[in-house]
Amino acid sequence: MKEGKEEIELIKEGKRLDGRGFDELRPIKIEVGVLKRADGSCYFELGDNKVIAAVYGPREMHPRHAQDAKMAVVKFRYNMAPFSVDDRKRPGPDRRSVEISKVSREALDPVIMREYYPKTAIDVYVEILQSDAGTRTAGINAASIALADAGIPMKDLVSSVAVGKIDGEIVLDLNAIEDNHGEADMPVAMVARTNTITLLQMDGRLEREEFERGLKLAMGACHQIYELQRAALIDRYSESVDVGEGEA
Amino acid sequence: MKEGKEEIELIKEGKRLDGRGFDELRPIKIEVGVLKRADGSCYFELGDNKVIAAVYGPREMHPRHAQDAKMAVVKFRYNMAPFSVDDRKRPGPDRRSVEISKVSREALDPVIMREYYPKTAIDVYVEILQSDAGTRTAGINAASIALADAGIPMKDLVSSVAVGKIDGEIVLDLNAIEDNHGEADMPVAMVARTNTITLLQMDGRLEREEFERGLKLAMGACHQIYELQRAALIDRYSESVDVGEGEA
Amino acid sequence: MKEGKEEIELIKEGKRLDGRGFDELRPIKIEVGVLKRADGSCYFELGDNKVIAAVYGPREMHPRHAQDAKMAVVKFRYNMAPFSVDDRKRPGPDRRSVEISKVSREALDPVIMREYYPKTAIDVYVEILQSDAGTRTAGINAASIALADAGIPMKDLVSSVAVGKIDGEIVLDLNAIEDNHGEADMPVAMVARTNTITLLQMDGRLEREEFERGLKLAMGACHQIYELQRAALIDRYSESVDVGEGEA
Amino acid sequence: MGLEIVDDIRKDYVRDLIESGKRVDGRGFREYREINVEKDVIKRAEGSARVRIGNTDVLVGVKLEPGAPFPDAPGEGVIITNAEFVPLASPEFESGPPDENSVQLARVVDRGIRGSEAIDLAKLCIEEGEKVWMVFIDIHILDNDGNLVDAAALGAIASLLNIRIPNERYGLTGEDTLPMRDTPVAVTTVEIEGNILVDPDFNEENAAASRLTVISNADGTLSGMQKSGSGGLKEEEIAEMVEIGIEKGGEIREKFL
Amino acid sequence: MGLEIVDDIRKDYVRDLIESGKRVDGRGFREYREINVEKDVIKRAEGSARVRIGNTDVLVGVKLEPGAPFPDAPGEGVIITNAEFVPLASPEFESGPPDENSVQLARVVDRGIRGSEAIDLAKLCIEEGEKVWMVFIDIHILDNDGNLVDAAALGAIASLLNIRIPNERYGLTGEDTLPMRDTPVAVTTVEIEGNILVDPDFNEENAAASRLTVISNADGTLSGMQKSGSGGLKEEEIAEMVEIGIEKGGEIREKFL
Amino acid sequence: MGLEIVDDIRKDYVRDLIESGKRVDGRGFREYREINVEKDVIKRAEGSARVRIGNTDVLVGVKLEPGAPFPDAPGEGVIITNAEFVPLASPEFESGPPDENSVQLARVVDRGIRGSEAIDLAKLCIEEGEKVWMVFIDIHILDNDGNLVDAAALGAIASLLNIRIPNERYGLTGEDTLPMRDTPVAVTTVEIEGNILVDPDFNEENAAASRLTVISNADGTLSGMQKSGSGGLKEEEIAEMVEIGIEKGGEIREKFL
Repeated sequence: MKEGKEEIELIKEGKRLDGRGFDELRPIKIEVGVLKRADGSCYFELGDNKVIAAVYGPREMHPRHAQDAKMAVVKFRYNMAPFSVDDRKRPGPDRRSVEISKVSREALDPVIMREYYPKTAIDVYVEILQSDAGTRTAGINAASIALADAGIPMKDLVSSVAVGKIDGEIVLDLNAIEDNHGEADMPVAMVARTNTITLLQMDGRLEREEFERGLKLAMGACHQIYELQRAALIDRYSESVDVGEGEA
Repeated sequence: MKEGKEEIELIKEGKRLDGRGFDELRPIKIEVGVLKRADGSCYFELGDNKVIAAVYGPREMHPRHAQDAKMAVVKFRYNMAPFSVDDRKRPGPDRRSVEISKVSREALDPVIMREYYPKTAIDVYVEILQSDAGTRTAGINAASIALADAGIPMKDLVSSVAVGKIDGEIVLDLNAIEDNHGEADMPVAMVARTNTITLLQMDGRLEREEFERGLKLAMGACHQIYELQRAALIDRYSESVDVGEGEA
Repeated sequence: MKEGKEEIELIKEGKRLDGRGFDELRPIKIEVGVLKRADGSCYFELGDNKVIAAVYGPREMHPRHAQDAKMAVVKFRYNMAPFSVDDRKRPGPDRRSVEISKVSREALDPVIMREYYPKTAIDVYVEILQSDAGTRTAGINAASIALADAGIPMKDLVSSVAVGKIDGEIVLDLNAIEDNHGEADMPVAMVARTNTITLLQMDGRLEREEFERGLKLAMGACHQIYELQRAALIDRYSESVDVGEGEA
Repeated sequence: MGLEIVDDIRKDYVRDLIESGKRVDGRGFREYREINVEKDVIKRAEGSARVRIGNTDVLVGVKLEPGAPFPDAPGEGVIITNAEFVPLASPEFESGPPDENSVQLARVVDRGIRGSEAIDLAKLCIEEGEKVWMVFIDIHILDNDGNLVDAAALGAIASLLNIRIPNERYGLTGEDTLPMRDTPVAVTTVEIEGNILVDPDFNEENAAASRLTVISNADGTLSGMQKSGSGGLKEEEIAEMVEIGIEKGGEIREKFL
Repeated sequence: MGLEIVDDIRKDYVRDLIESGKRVDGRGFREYREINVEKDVIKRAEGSARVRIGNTDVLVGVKLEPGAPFPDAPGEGVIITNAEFVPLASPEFESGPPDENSVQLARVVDRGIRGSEAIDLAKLCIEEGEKVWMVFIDIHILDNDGNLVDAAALGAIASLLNIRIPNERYGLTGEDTLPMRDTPVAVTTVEIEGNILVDPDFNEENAAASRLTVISNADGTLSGMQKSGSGGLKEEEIAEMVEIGIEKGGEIREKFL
Repeated sequence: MGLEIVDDIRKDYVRDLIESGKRVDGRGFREYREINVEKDVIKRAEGSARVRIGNTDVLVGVKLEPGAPFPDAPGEGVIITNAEFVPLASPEFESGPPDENSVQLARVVDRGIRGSEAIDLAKLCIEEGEKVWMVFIDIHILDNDGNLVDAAALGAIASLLNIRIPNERYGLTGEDTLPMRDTPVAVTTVEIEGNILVDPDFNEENAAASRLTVISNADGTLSGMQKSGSGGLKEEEIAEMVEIGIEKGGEIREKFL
């Protein structure tokens, strides 16, 4: 979406540069319970994105004056490893990660039974180990599974994916080159069972009709991801789940 | 007061560059109660200075170990908006604003009946929206009115103005060009009714006799400002008070 | 130990550049109780190193959740004055001082009867006023005396010195030029009475045999320093103790 | 704790009224509070605007300074948007570095301007690869009675529409004005008890579980969107919010820009 | 308080077992947990390795970027080692700037590499006095079950052994690989009740008063050492720890590097 | 709480004594404690001085390094004054970034030197617009028994009077000394129960409501003034304080500079 960058043809003969169709997800790989110290954890690959989520809690909330007497406080920390991107990222939070942490937390809040654990904290940590656009959606998918793995009572899982516009077309799940040279990007998170949208951001420029079409595309893909998330949880303690036609 | 800067003639035919006499204030405009959320507030213009002050409290003091068991703690935060000066100011406190906040608080402390509200905090916030030299004096004048507007019991108002030396003359209320090319600057705050000085700083170089003359000039002008402050408070809930021959 | 630096001959005719033999300490000067506000203090010179240590406590531990119910918490802050080194050091902690503070605290912990003062803090502050390599060892020596001066119950004093390798030889107590152009540096701290090592770091490259020889050399010198520390404490309230053939 | 109870009572009151079809201040669900835009209020800024929406009061100042371009866009100016939630504006705001709410506000306003390509960044190039104009958009909140984002976004675009490029001040030559290519307007709605309300005030924001900001352009396209709050939204609620966003955005653009 | 008691009971249990010659997980005193090294796991990094020692899991990524040399070494590249103890990895870790433990970890790993002169820094010079390669070694802890330093040091040297110099990315020419001159390996032992144990797990680290990390090279020389913990060590204990360090270091080097 | 009561008792004791015309340590109201100035105490600094006033102990070091001038004064050196209230010096001091008291101290000392134009900044220009000497005046408090500002200001001017410009160290040529044009001296008085006392010790500072620092020059002119504390002062009290400032400043200058 950046102006002034060289133009790149992102769609050739009806296919995207990585060979995907317009409504096709990148390969997804899920492993549940990958960390020992965390109460719940999940490793999630989405194409070249590699993210890991851990959940701690419910546990004592510090500082005490930040406790909520009626429900657990969910804290969410999205963090990129310095080596996860082409130009080394300086360690520590920046404005982008502060915003992503906020909207990701708000994407998960609606399904967590926070009222079961007043005065406590539920800490959700997402580490981006390798990035290729779509890290926040991968992080929300991973975090949702890690919450379940930690035994936190939830109404349902949250599933997330982005749609975007490249070379004038609305397509699913942008990778980095598409994100850098495309016209719009729109991450969405959804509670699949009720079709409730819990994250919605849009960046770039879209016609109203394109927006509506994109939202429907994302909602459909969230249903696909939801099935993979469920399958991975069912397989917990056995082995990892490989999905998609890629080499992931 | 800066060495090595080009010399500028600041006085021509007995008048200052903006047409003022040596003992003349810039135009002053005062509006009381301009903010809804604050407990008390005041907008204050002094020539091209535009400042706004808000008061919150007495309210609970955090952190608790900073409470004073015998009286309210007054906190004062002087802050410049990034766009208030020619070269954009980076947001956040710098050493200058830390010092101004300290001396401004100490200028107001003597009149606030702090012993009425032990263990509480009274927060005074001054925002400089547009700066033209004299912002700390304008801020103290505004804060003093905002404290009264918030209903904080006070012995009296505090009034403040600077004097300085330009082209060898002691003059009242320097503006930015006078401050940058002058020889000395001396902000003063005073409780008018008792002629008690509560702020006194001096920067630059002055003969002892000049200092004494300057102090008297400032004290006289504080009386003028005091009358305007009182008038603005009396008119509270009606309309704003315009003063001075400028276009302010 | 830095690669790529010009080679300098550090040993000439069996003597080091400052005339010392291989197993010779720099001149040491100790003054006890040099500060009024601190509960205990010590000024320590080791060649051109000038350091001062102060101890406060046992006193209330803040924040409360960091208290240890069974023993005092020792805090150690190693800090270099901006003017203590050739290139001005920016004020505030850096990674080097954070590490030195940690290992110095752990060098002293074993001798402090921490269980006598549960829930309290014992603060040890070391300021490096002038630096010439070996500041951490000088700081530990000073801190150990300051703790005794503060009346903190201790099993024994801790004594500290570095050994290193220059021009292929294992030598005692490197100065700055030796440290910059040498091959290895190894600071050691020890409880002299029991020959217990409480600090051991090594930097550079050493044969195993050289390491063992160096450790023995350091341990011997710690005994020498221990005697000076004891003498200085015995002379407390009288005058300072000058040692060594230097001009210190 | 006492304060929490008051807060709950206030939320319940807002919600009960809305269920009966009313808002506390008597407005219709699709009605803004009174909007007031004062332009060029700060002499020291190259552009500025003070926007009041009801009691919400936001001052935006834009400064231009020469600086180095980003390596991957050597011929383009740089936009830096920053929001300060100074504690003067609200008892909820605290001194200190920007928290997540002020970061979000600044980033949403920033994305609206970038997404619409309102500024032709190439026109802000002074010397390719070396020196470009840095456009600092500073959002200074004075009074927070809710819906800061619409006020801030309006203040930002109103400020940008009248930029004076300070060539002289930096010994440069060039055009003194900056032609703008679009006028993005943000419109925020909330969902409370199944109802969609535009321009929430402070109490309505607190009572709402979800909020959606929709940024739209002169031609009706969208150039930014942000859901916030710990609730969810249905597809048809989003559709209504987008519709309101485009409609109200058009009205505001016509009246104030 | 409750947690402290649990902690004490756990320490006592570990100590009692060790006094009777056993470790909680059944290992011998001079036995490592299972070590697993995966190389080149991060595409975006110029070198990377994920090292697992038992449940301890550490990811090291190395990035190279051009930068200015230090004034006192104008012809040499710069190594910058950093460790993040992200709160994901352990309930003991907290968000925020590096604490003393992560600073120590990074500095010990860094000194091991420098001390051994494993990297020929002169080969990282691009233009003397102007531009050299900055080698960022970032240690990212994923799961902390003790002995982070051995895992981190092994991850660092394993990453460095397969560096691809990103000349093309920065429009430079030159060799694409970095010949390494040595392979420092860190081996950590603890002293518990008079016994020396290698590769302490999390509970053993807590139960131990003193810990010693010994970094040794291919030729058996030492290139780094760090005692930590609030206890003391006898000369003969140190001698044993150094012996174990060199022996185990050799085994690890042979198997994984 | 217990400590607060002790503090109150100590203040009352100081005040009662003063009302009866005495100071705790027996000094006269216009009498300084013993002053001791040691010059050139730090080898690594280009100038330094340790000043003791009674038990108050302040070390000032001045370092010179080449740096870029400010754009609005391209031909002048830059003075940067910094004060560290290290926690070693006083139980009241805490680790961390400078608080308002250390900031005020540094700024008052700095203004005294600037106001008197003691340093000819033009002589610190190395290459106009490119490179000038940065003069770092670092004030390091060792023991705080009150009246830090007089000690710090005296330490600063004493250090500056014997600066060795480190041309050689930076491969530059030029004069090695810095001729000074004036010798500003700070004299601090407090008002306690209507009495004016010079050189307050720690307990007197606490007992006083108002404090005034007066900085005066060799010719009797004033080059800085700062009132602090939560009390007020009458015009005639200020006049007395200024008189004392000039008189005592002259005595100190003659004896120590």
